[in-house]
Amino acid sequence: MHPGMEVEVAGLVLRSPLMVASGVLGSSPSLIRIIATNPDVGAVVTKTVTYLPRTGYENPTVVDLGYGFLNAMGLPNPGYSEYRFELGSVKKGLEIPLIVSIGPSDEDEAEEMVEELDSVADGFEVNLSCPHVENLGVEVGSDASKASGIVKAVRGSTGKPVLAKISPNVTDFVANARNAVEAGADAITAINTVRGMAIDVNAMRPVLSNVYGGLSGKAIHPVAVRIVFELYEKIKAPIVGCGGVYDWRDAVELILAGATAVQIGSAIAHSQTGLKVFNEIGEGVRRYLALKGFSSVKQIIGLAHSER
Amino acid sequence: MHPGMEVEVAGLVLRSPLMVASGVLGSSPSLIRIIATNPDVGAVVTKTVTYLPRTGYENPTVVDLGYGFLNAMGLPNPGYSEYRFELGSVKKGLEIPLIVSIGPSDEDEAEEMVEELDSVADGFEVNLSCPHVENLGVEVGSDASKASGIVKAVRGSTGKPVLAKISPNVTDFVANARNAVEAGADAITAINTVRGMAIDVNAMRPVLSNVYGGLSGKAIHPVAVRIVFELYEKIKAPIVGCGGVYDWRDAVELILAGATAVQIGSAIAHSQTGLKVFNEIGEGVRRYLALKGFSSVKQIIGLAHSER
Amino acid sequence: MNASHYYLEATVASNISETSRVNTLVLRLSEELKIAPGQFLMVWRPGDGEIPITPSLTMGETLCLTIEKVGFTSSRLASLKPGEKVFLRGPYGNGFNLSLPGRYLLIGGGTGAASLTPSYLSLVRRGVETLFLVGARNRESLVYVRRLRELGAGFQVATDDGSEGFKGTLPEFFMEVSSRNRFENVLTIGPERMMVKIAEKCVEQGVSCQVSLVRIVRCGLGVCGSCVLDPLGLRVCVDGPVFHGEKILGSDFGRFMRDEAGRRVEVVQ
Amino acid sequence: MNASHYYLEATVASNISETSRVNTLVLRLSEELKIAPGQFLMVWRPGDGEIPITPSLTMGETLCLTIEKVGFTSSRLASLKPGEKVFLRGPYGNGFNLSLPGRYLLIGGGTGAASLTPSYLSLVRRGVETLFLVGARNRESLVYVRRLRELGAGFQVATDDGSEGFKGTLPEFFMEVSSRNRFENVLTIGPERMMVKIAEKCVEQGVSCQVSLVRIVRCGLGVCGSCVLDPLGLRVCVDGPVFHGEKILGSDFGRFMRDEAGRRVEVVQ
Ligand SMILES: Cc1cc2nc3c(=O)[nH]c(=O)nc-3n(C[C@H](O)[C@H](O)[C@H](O)COP(=O)(O)OP(=O)(O)OC[C@H]3O[C@@H](n4cnc5c(N)ncnc54)[C@H](O)[C@@H]3O)c2cc1C
Ligand SMILES: Cc1cc2nc3c(=O)[nH]c(=O)nc-3n(C[C@H](O)[C@H](O)[C@H](O)COP(=O)(O)OP(=O)(O)OC[C@H]3O[C@@H](n4cnc5c(N)ncnc54)[C@H](O)[C@@H]3O)c2cc1C
Ligand SMILES: Cc1cc2nc3c(=O)[nH]c(=O)nc-3n(C[C@H](O)[C@H](O)[C@H](O)COP(=O)(O)O)c2cc1C
Ligand SMILES: Cc1cc2nc3c(=O)[nH]c(=O)nc-3n(C[C@H](O)[C@H](O)[C@H](O)COP(=O)(O)O)c2cc1C
Ligand code: FES
Ligand code: FES
Repeated sequence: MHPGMEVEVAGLVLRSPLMVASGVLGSSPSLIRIIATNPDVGAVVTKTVTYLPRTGYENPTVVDLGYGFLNAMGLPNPGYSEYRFELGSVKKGLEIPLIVSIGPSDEDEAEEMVEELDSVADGFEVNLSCPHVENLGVEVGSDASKASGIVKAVRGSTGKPVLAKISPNVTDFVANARNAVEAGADAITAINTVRGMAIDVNAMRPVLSNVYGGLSGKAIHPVAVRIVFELYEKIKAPIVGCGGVYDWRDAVELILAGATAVQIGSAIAHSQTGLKVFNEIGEGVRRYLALKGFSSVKQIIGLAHSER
Repeated sequence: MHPGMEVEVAGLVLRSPLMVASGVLGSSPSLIRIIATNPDVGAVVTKTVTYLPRTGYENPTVVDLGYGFLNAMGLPNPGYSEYRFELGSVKKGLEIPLIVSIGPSDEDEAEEMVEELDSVADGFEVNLSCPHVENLGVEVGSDASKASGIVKAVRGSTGKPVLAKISPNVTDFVANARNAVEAGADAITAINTVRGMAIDVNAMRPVLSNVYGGLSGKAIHPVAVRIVFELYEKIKAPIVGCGGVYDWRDAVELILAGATAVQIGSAIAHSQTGLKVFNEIGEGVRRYLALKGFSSVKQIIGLAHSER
Repeated sequence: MNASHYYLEATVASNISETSRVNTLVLRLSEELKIAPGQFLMVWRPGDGEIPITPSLTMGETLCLTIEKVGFTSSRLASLKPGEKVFLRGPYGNGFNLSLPGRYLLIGGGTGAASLTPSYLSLVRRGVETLFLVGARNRESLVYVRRLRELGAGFQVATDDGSEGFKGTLPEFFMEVSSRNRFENVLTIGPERMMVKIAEKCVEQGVSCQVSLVRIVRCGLGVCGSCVLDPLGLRVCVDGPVFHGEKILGSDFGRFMRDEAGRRVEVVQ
Repeated sequence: MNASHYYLEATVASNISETSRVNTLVLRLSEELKIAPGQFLMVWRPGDGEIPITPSLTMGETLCLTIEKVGFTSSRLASLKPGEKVFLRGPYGNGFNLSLPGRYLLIGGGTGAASLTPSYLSLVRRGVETLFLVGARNRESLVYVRRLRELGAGFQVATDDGSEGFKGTLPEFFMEVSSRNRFENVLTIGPERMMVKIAEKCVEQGVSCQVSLVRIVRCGLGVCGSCVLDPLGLRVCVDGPVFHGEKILGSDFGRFMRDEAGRRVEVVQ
């Protein structure tokens, strides 16, 4: 639709570099169908599904900080097999790639889930980085051999592109990303949320029922830019940038840092216009490219690195 | 002045739990003298001094994000011996404790610096956590044996309280804090800045001349609350909270999380009223204590932990 | 980017038992709260959870919440004693549009009678012709009628078993009433199966109908997606909870909802 | 919390050599910039550094920067060619107060003549009686006089060696001029030793005097403290760069500043 916006990530051709980030809006199948009609959305990443259904944590699960959200949803999801069934109902006629986010806790789960989900997925994002669920997410991600095993199992069970989503809450995120790439990930999604928490001064208690949660939104944008920038210099795989993209500048910043595509989460809820934020950002990126004399967004990937 | 505001950190009696964070306003001696006349300031932490003078990095060194700052100053300072001379000129008549922040790169430097500075300092804060200076800061802080050696050297060279300032940019900050306490630190200051960066979309280049910098301000407040909260449960030493305190709620949040005192940095520049932000926060804390029926700020330290 | 970070503290002034399953908390707020009729609040008790509630009365620093004990959190809240605290965030969502021209018929089933009261009072205060129907299974299950009487509200009652007022369901009573009088607007809160019947009848009759929907509300902020109404992709917490009946008829409204795990389950009430 | 995150892009339209050490960049801005006379900008060239500059002309999307080559960054900037880009953030600090009553005497030494021009033009445009003195060591070192002539400005020149205009320093010329005419306001930008002399004379004569100070500006935002004027603890970047002479006389003004490492060093010019 907008030829200059096309990018390719790990073999997936995207009509726009902008994706919906995992878990935001929960990506119910009907929402996926609606979102997919937006020409400025290049792909949808589903919410993370686990092997068994999870009801998630008790409320409160989200805190609005204005400049970001704190969340500890606890990965509520109907479990991979019911979700596969639901995704099946939207897959047909979907014009954009559907990337299924999975949160297996071991290799066996990973294998079984991916084999089952393969028929409805155009790609997988392995969530190695949820900061608030035990035995999943960060725990998995920072245990290098476990993370490696899971990514290998996913890789072995599908021919489709595999993204590994990494955490910013570790000393050496480069090692984690490298580890995932060596295990077979085609691309790295960076970043998941940053660990944080909020205390209500009247209640004198942590707000989130899980006490700790993950910080997303504007607040973490500089952290995301930095991690994408460093990964671009240190790993070979393409990078999908994520974290605090609220306007076209934020998106361009991540792309200049080295991201091939960009995911958007919190901004959907924080912007006054909801999903139209994709169009605002898309238009902004196009205006920017035109102004700077580029014909394709591909030309600016990683450009902040070159000595010009 | 305000009896309910008095706290004690590692043997230092503070008339207010609010301190000036290291490096903000550079803490020139004349500023220290001016700041010390503010009844809502309980202590001043100086900018970090190193063994040798440092001119710091080239401009740009700071980015204003609105919800925080990114900085990579590069620890500019005149070196410990010239600074000692300057501090000597303000020390007399200072009504509040002067905590000298030091950034030694090894044990020998630590020993020499502390012995020299001991006559002008009421306490030391060892900067184990500057995220953007090689051989100092985070590099030192995440090398456990080096950090331990430096803290031990400081401990061995002074009878005054020693605070160790830790970084949020590590997987296991609890281990780092514990390590510092075992090496002799009387208290932990948490946190220093979070690693981040900014790219200018017009210049298409990283803004900071050092490329990477440290994120401070509102954006990192939830990260600080979380780290203070966890440290309070896992280490025995008192904690000085720091990160994104802009109003009394932010300060109370850190105290409820477990901080005995609170440092304020970015807010001084981001508030319209400059140093008056200390008075606004102080008054807010007092109003809060009165409303909730407490007679001393000491009564609310760590209160968010108790099951009530 | 309007931060809703802070909870408002509220103290229970009294707890009124409406029925064996429903209580009304009269709360004293620490500051005034501006909330439009039909908007909701998230009501939190640390340790006990947090749930969405549409207030049944708002007057300066007094706020009433009428709560049915359906599970853990609602039961804990409904059992609070005077002096205990709750913490409120909000208001959230879109309330009822009360400025459409014409007469209004309000239909409240169960706690819906309570939740509709602020709308009723607002309409009456503005001199809009308004009739209020409240219903329940039986006399003992009627909610908020004492308070409505205290407020001097003109309302009519229906009970399934005829133990008070009209004998029959609210949709039946609605048909009865609307065969005699014409109302340009219907507002309804109650069991979803009841609301869908009313909404269908309204569409048939060309009457504007606004319903207030219940889904699992977690964030209340439009970010988590747990409250989505399929296949429309509407979020009850920000696009609702009040919807125009004709906009959502034919969707999962009255038929399916999602449980806490996001599984699609049948609407049972 | 007003984010200054974004730099404005500017393209060099032309580069005018003023003297062997001073150039004026005429910039075309990508958008209009609102800046009051005496406020400054941070001027960045990636790789070359960033320095504070008080513009010498602002007209819609045209901006002039008159830059003396004193070190690496200033020399790079002063040597830019048409078509090259610079990036601007700001405006920062407090400009001159031009609404004080009475006549104005402006005294610009070196590049100060350029930096005072927007103030001069603003005063003249408002019909305020204004005299502009510009000075330098000799005729060859005079900055911006061609541009001032183009602008039709009424100004008088002093050179230390008398190669043009009054023979003597600007403080001497100031005494000369003020012995004949009375001015209620003096504005000055130039070498600090010159400014301190003028400020002292103004205080003696009871004349209001505003000076624009130079210190090491890093953040420009009031957070890093590198620009502090001791012992007053004033930050040049946010509390200045313009100060009333009487407020800072007796401080380090004219005597000491801090170098990049924060060492206290003597003011040499
Ligand atoms: C906008 C809105 C306004 C409401 N107003 C009122 C009111 O005025 N009075 C009243 O009694 N009830 C009201 N409800 C319903 C009330 O929120 C639920 O009954 C309550 O959340 C149940 O929680 P629980 O923990 O007690 O029950 P649980 O044991 O957790 O669950 C019981 C059932 O309640 C529903 N439920 C659970 N959690 C939620 C949740 N977070 N959001 C919505 N439904 C949930 C589910 O169907 C669940 O199966 C409202 C709901 C919404 C969405
Ligand atoms: C508010 C303000 C307005 C100014 N306006 C002008 C102007 O219109 N025209 C002009 O030619 N100059 C102006 N200057 C001075 C100019 O900023 C310095 O000459 C320039 O920064 C020197 O940088 P450099 O890298 O070229 O020199 P360096 O080699 O880095 O240093 C040379 C000397 O310049 C000074 N200096 C260095 N860096 C800075 C800095 N960041 N801020 C201030 N001084 C510094 C120091 O005294 C240093 O010893 C202004 C300064 C300030 C504070
Ligand atoms: C409410 C909420 C739920 C989320 N759920 C998931 C999830 O299920 N899986 C996942 O990988 N990331 C999840 N995330 C993280 C986002 O995908 C994203 O990494 C993060 O929010 C940063 O992007 P943003 O700043 O654009 O929101 C969630 C974030 C939010 C706010
Ligand atoms: C401009 C600037 C300079 C800083 N310099 C130092 C320093 O020299 N030593 C240090 O330990 N921390 C330094 N910090 C970090 C602060 O002390 C503090 O840990 C951090 O800014 C978080 O607090 P805040 O959000 O209140 O600013 C600096 C921060 C800023 C913004
Ligand atoms: S409750 Fe989270 S989107 Fe509605
Ligand atoms: S330059 Fe940083 S405070 Fe002035």
